[in-house]
Amino acid sequence: GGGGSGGTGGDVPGVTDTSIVVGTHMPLTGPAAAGYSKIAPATKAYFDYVNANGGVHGRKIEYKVKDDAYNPANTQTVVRELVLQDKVFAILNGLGTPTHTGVLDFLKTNRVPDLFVASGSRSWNQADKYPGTFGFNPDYTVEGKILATHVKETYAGKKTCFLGQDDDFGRDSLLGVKKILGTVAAEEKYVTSSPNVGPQIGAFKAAGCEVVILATIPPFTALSIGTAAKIAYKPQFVVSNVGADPTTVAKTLGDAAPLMEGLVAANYLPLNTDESNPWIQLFQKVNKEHNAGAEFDNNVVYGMSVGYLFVQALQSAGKDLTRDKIVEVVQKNGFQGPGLVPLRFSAQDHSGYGGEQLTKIEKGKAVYFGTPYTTDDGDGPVTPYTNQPVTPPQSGVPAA
Amino acid sequence: MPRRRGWRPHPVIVVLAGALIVVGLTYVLPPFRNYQLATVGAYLCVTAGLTVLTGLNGQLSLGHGALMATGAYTLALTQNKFENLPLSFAAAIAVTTVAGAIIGLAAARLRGPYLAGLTLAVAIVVPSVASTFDETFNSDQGLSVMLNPPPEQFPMEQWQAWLCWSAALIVVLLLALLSRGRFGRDMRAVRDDETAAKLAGVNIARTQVLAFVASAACAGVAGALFAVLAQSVSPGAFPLTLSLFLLMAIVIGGLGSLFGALWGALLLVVLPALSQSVSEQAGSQRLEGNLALIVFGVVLVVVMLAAPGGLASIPSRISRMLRRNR
Amino acid sequence: MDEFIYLTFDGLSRGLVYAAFALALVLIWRAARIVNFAQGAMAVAAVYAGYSVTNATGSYWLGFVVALLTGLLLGVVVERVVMRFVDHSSPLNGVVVALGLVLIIQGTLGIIYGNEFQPVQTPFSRDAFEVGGIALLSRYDLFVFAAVGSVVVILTLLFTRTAVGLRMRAAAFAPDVSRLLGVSVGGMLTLGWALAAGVGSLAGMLVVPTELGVHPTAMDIVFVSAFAAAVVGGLDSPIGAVIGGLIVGLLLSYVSGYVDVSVTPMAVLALLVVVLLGRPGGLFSSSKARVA
Amino acid sequence: MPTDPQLKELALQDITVRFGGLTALENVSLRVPPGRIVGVIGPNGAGKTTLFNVICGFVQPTSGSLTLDGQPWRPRPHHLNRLGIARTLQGVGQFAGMTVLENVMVGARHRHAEREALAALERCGVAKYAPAHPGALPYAIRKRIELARALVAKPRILMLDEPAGGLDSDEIRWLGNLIKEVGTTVLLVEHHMDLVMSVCDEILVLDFGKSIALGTPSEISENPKVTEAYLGVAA
Amino acid sequence: MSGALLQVDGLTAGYGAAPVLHDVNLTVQPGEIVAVLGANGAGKTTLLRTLSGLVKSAGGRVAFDGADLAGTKVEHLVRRGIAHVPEGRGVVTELTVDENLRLGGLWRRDRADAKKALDEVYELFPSLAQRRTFAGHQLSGGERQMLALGRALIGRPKLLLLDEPSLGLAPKVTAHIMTLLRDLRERTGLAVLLVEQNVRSALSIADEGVVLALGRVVTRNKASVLRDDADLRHAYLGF
Ligand SMILES: Nc1ncnc2c1ncn2[C@@H]1O[C@H](COP(=O)(O)OP(=O)(O)OP(=O)(O)O)[C@@H](O)[C@H]1O
Ligand SMILES: Nc1ncnc2c1ncn2[C@@H]1O[C@H](COP(=O)(O)OP(=O)(O)OP(=O)(O)O)[C@@H](O)[C@H]1O
Ligand SMILES: [Mg+2]
Ligand SMILES: [Mg+2]
Repeated sequence: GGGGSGGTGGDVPGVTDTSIVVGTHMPLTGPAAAGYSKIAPATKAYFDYVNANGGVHGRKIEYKVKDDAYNPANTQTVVRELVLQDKVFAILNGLGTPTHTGVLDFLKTNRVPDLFVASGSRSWNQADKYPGTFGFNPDYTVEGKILATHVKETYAGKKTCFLGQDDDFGRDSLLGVKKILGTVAAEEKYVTSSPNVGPQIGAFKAAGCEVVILATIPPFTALSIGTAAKIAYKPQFVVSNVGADPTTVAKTLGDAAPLMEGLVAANYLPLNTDESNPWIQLFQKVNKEHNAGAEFDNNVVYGMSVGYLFVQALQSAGKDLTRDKIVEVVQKNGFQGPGLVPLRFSAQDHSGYGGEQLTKIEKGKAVYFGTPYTTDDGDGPVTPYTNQPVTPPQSGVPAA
Repeated sequence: MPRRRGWRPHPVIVVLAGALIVVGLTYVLPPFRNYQLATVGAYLCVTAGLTVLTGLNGQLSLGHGALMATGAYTLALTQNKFENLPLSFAAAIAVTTVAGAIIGLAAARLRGPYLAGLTLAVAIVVPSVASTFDETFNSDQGLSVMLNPPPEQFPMEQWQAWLCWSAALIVVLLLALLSRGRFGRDMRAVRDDETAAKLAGVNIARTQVLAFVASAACAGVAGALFAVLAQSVSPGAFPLTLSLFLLMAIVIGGLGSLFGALWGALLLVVLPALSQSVSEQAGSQRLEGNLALIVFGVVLVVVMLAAPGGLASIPSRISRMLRRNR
Repeated sequence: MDEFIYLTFDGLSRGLVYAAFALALVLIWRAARIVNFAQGAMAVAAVYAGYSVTNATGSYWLGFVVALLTGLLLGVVVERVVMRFVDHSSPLNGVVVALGLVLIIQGTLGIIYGNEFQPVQTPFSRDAFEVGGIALLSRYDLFVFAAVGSVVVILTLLFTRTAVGLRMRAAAFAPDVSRLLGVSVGGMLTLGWALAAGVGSLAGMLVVPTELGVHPTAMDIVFVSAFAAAVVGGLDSPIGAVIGGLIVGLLLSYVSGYVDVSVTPMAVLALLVVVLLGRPGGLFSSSKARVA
Repeated sequence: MPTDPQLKELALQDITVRFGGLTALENVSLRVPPGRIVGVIGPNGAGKTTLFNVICGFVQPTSGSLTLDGQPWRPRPHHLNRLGIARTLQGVGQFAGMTVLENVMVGARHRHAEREALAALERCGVAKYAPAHPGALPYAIRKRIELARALVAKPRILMLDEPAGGLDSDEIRWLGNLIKEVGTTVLLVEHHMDLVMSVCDEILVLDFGKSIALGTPSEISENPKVTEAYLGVAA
Repeated sequence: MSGALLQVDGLTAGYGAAPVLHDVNLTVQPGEIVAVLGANGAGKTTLLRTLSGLVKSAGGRVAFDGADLAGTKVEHLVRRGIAHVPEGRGVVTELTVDENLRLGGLWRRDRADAKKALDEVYELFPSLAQRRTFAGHQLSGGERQMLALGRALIGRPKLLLLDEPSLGLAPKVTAHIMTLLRDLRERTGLAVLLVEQNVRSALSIADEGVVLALGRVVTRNKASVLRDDADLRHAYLGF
């Protein structure tokens, strides 16, 4: 396949006068599918909504979702199938660090735009090496810095410990935490293949930790909270956005869901339970009309936000859509959408959202408190972000 | 009574014919099909080795995924250091051979489910090793492999298919020659009756270890090819299910037969794709992945019930049936 | 020292659930001479059935009973409808069919219940009793202990003391001879599968609440640990399965407590190598067969 | 009888074998001179097969020693073939997944395996089964294949454990001739008395693991202890 | 023929396409010992396996005690009174001697008599009594043979199908077994269909001899006639 550098729609893979084909890879089956399998359907639902409202520049968006079961080898195959066989215009929101890392080179060689990767790894931000790749989530270091800032201000002097997943997620997060706190009293890790955090939580209790920062995926958040309760240990948990979706965690906890009360986490998109938020109202409408009324959790909000951003990018790219064009407009940035903080996209910076706002669980629901913060993954300061969020357009479809 | 032995062309002839067919295919197939063809070739290396080990020598291995990972990581590390593909392949083979010898030495004492248990444990250590020595292996995220692009005139996918199939055909040829001769007889003798084999002068342990080593080397080649195909290696690409699927492939293909290994390799590539597309046509998001699983599973069960000797046994079954009716 | 005690009890309570699952593997090995790779998926299906009933009625115990019955029934169905027709001349054919069943069961459960973790209730509190500030066992652990203990005793008695047990073993080892002696081999196989699947679903009911919840693949990892446990103990021995389970549970706990959780798979491998090189048939293997 | 200087002399001294509480062999000594045909008889469970197992290295004697050509010797099963010792099993130990020809070829440890194997099958009168699989063949045919696999190695010492089992009278006569003609040392365990008496130069009688008699066939058949323990009055 | 215990008419059977047995006719009267003789591969084992249902018959009729055996499951034969001691490995080698023997009586309602029969077997074969707790695979070849035979007797069958019982047995034990069979016939009216390679000892106790060749019955006669008629012996039995 060749890169689409021509000017007219006919030469560009996946683009005709009436349609755009984009693809993604997601875990739909297997243990990693929990939670994540709802994202792509939500994105697709938003596209269907846009399509029903006339599409983008007269083109309907077709979203091809391939299951890779979170196995990088499968990702290789399905992404090649999408690019070589299905001739997609771009890969959108491919999910997972180990899975997506493997296809970066292939996508670059074939000059396929690789937009809004669904993971907070810093790997997506390599504008020189992978000019077509862009992130979406705030990276884990940024998040670590923000969570640690809160810990430093609110729980000053308390013993703070850290439990992280044994990969980029845990490592980058710890990096951010340490940038602010210097050190932590105890650090532990877990692997997803061993669903038991008894020894780790036991160690925290023994060390007398009062605050525990978790860089965990939702099942392990639940497991950590549950295990702590089991041994009558009640620290303040501060949890990464990745593992803090209350709906998902509460489900895993079952009867023990009240244990989540008071849990601190962070987010950068509107919360699914905030029904007064106009974005949530829009997404709920889309969910009802085009997603068969799937359970409305933060994964759905996430998926639709990705869809919204992609449509924004398509709108700005204009009628003569090419692959180079879309990369160009994403770099130009200036997108205003559901996010509470701005996207960082520029010619040098390909990372996604640049900050988060803290949440606390009250009466089973997460609520925002304080102001959003932004920062970078280096040694830059953590600064409050005070601009007011925008509201969605009347039509629910971003304007050109 | 005349000696009735099925006419078998010499392996060299079969392999040459195979090479011609593959080269022809690479020119007519579109890029993605070429990539799939390359994947079949890579899988063939490991299924051929495994079918010799399990089918001819009777040793069950659930750990070949881990041996593939060994080959893949060795290739990645060597390649990133020296950027010399032949050297990297040699290193991958050498290291997996050693790994195979070590596992084989332990395996030679074990039988049936105990061997399965040990090799299963081997299969699951890959992520553990990768994250314990994360300086070298970079944990879950794995390594990317530095590769020079192929010469301009050849599309990437075609080049990949050639590479994989050259390796596969060499592997198959060597295995065919190996299992035709005395070593092949010894392996089967060990599989069928150890006591009688010993009395006939067969060194059981040596035969078993050698079989394991040969098979491991093949897995190493396959792993190295996977690393080249993906331009990256990570533990997630070598999960336990890979090892289980390899076993499944050789049984469904026809245990102990190199043609069976080919069928198995084909299935490993075609069946997931086929079940995905069948279920995609059936609609509904939630069903998507799950329906594919069901289709996959049903095919396995049905083939196993209908052709217990595997796909490779079907032609001879049919001919036997025809002969009987005559 | 505190940590040691804590880790020991943590390991014991996990080891017990591995033991329960290993028992199911041993049972089917004794009854049919196959390692049932579909055991985990079958158990998960039974747990889902129990989960649905518990959710609908609010009664844990009703769900518990339904899960066990579903397990038994599933065992019967799998044996009668599929396994019976498998050509067992190669032992791997059964393994492959079992793997196919895993996919079918997981796919079906995914369609019915979705690929999400669902919480499962426990009948007793999982809060551990503390002695001197160290958390020991919870009520739930004691329940698991009692359940696994009784299953071991019942199974051991069944196999060594009863006529049915003798028939089952004979049928597994020498089907033709057993039939000549009036043993209904088909019936014994069905019974073996039913019992094994029943014990498997019991194990599932016990394991799942201690894990992340029920999910189509919830038992995959447990299967690996339980298989290791059964192999360490010796596949022919119910007691071996329990001891093996406890050893694996303790090992995992100590290694993740004192070393690092990511090395636990290597520790399991090392355990298997050490045990099997010493005793190639597991710790509780019976006497060596004469070769000639 | 011409004695090939290469023929090995096998000797056992005071071999005792215990399995747990059971003594399978007790202080059994035996010298097998080159070229001789030595029979080993005795009631069921007397230890005949165990004696073979000791010579083949399948069973380690609890005490006692073995010598080969006067050298102390610790047998290992897979070395036997190279040392020129071949043995058949009491039952049939065949490679079910291989053809009859291949079965025999496994025993041929030298170059022209196929030719040698066919010759051995020919000699045992079963060459026509070469392409068949042994599983479905009648028991007697399988015993003969077993014999062919032992002969193909051109052994110096041939150890036969109940080779006549399942053979009919014609075949037993044929077997007797074969044993007499092979021209190697033969150790023969057999319950078929006519065969034993007609071919053996010397017979060892075991009872409950003890050697109760050693002598020529005529000495043995007249020995009352042997009649009492083994042959039975009615025989 | 009425009153026959076992009546076989036109039995044809085999393993694949080509039958091994062709049109075999045979009767066994209550209390009669019938020897089935014939060269290797004649189909003797196949005959017994077909009678007990381990091999499917392709034609013909088998009646036992007046009732057709067609459709009777293998595992129900012992209940009807037929015990088959198969050729070669009839012992469940993973079970102990005692378990093997008990297995032979499990189907019986009369527990007390089963227990009694078990003790009788131990009395009959003292070497088994000494090895009660031995696993089957530890036994010598002859001990296994005794075990298989003893186990069949525990069911107190009316008809015993014996496949080469003397294989691997010491002459004394063979003689012992032959005497035993005659004894049982006298005492209990046991009928025996005896497949033997050891023609002489078989004919010494049999009432009637049936010679199979290539799957067909080639001659059928009183045992004494076969024993004494040298021509017949030469023609069919090779001695
Ligand atoms: N590996 C073993 N473990 C335990 N007992 C054994 C073993 N091998 C042999 N025995 C016992 O040793 C005794 C002698 O056995 P062996 O097989 O040598 O007898 P044999 O003389 O060959 O008898 P047969 O003529 O019946 O074959 C038997 O009682 C047998 O049970
Ligand atoms: N399982 C089988 N499959 C195919 N053919 C078989 C099978 N078993 C036996 N046969 C064939 O059936 C024929 C008769 O065999 P059978 O075992 O009944 O003979 P037999 O008279 O008992 O011989 P023997 O005296 O050697 O025991 C033989 O030609 C044999 O090859
Ligand atoms: Mg013997
Ligand atoms: Mg026979």
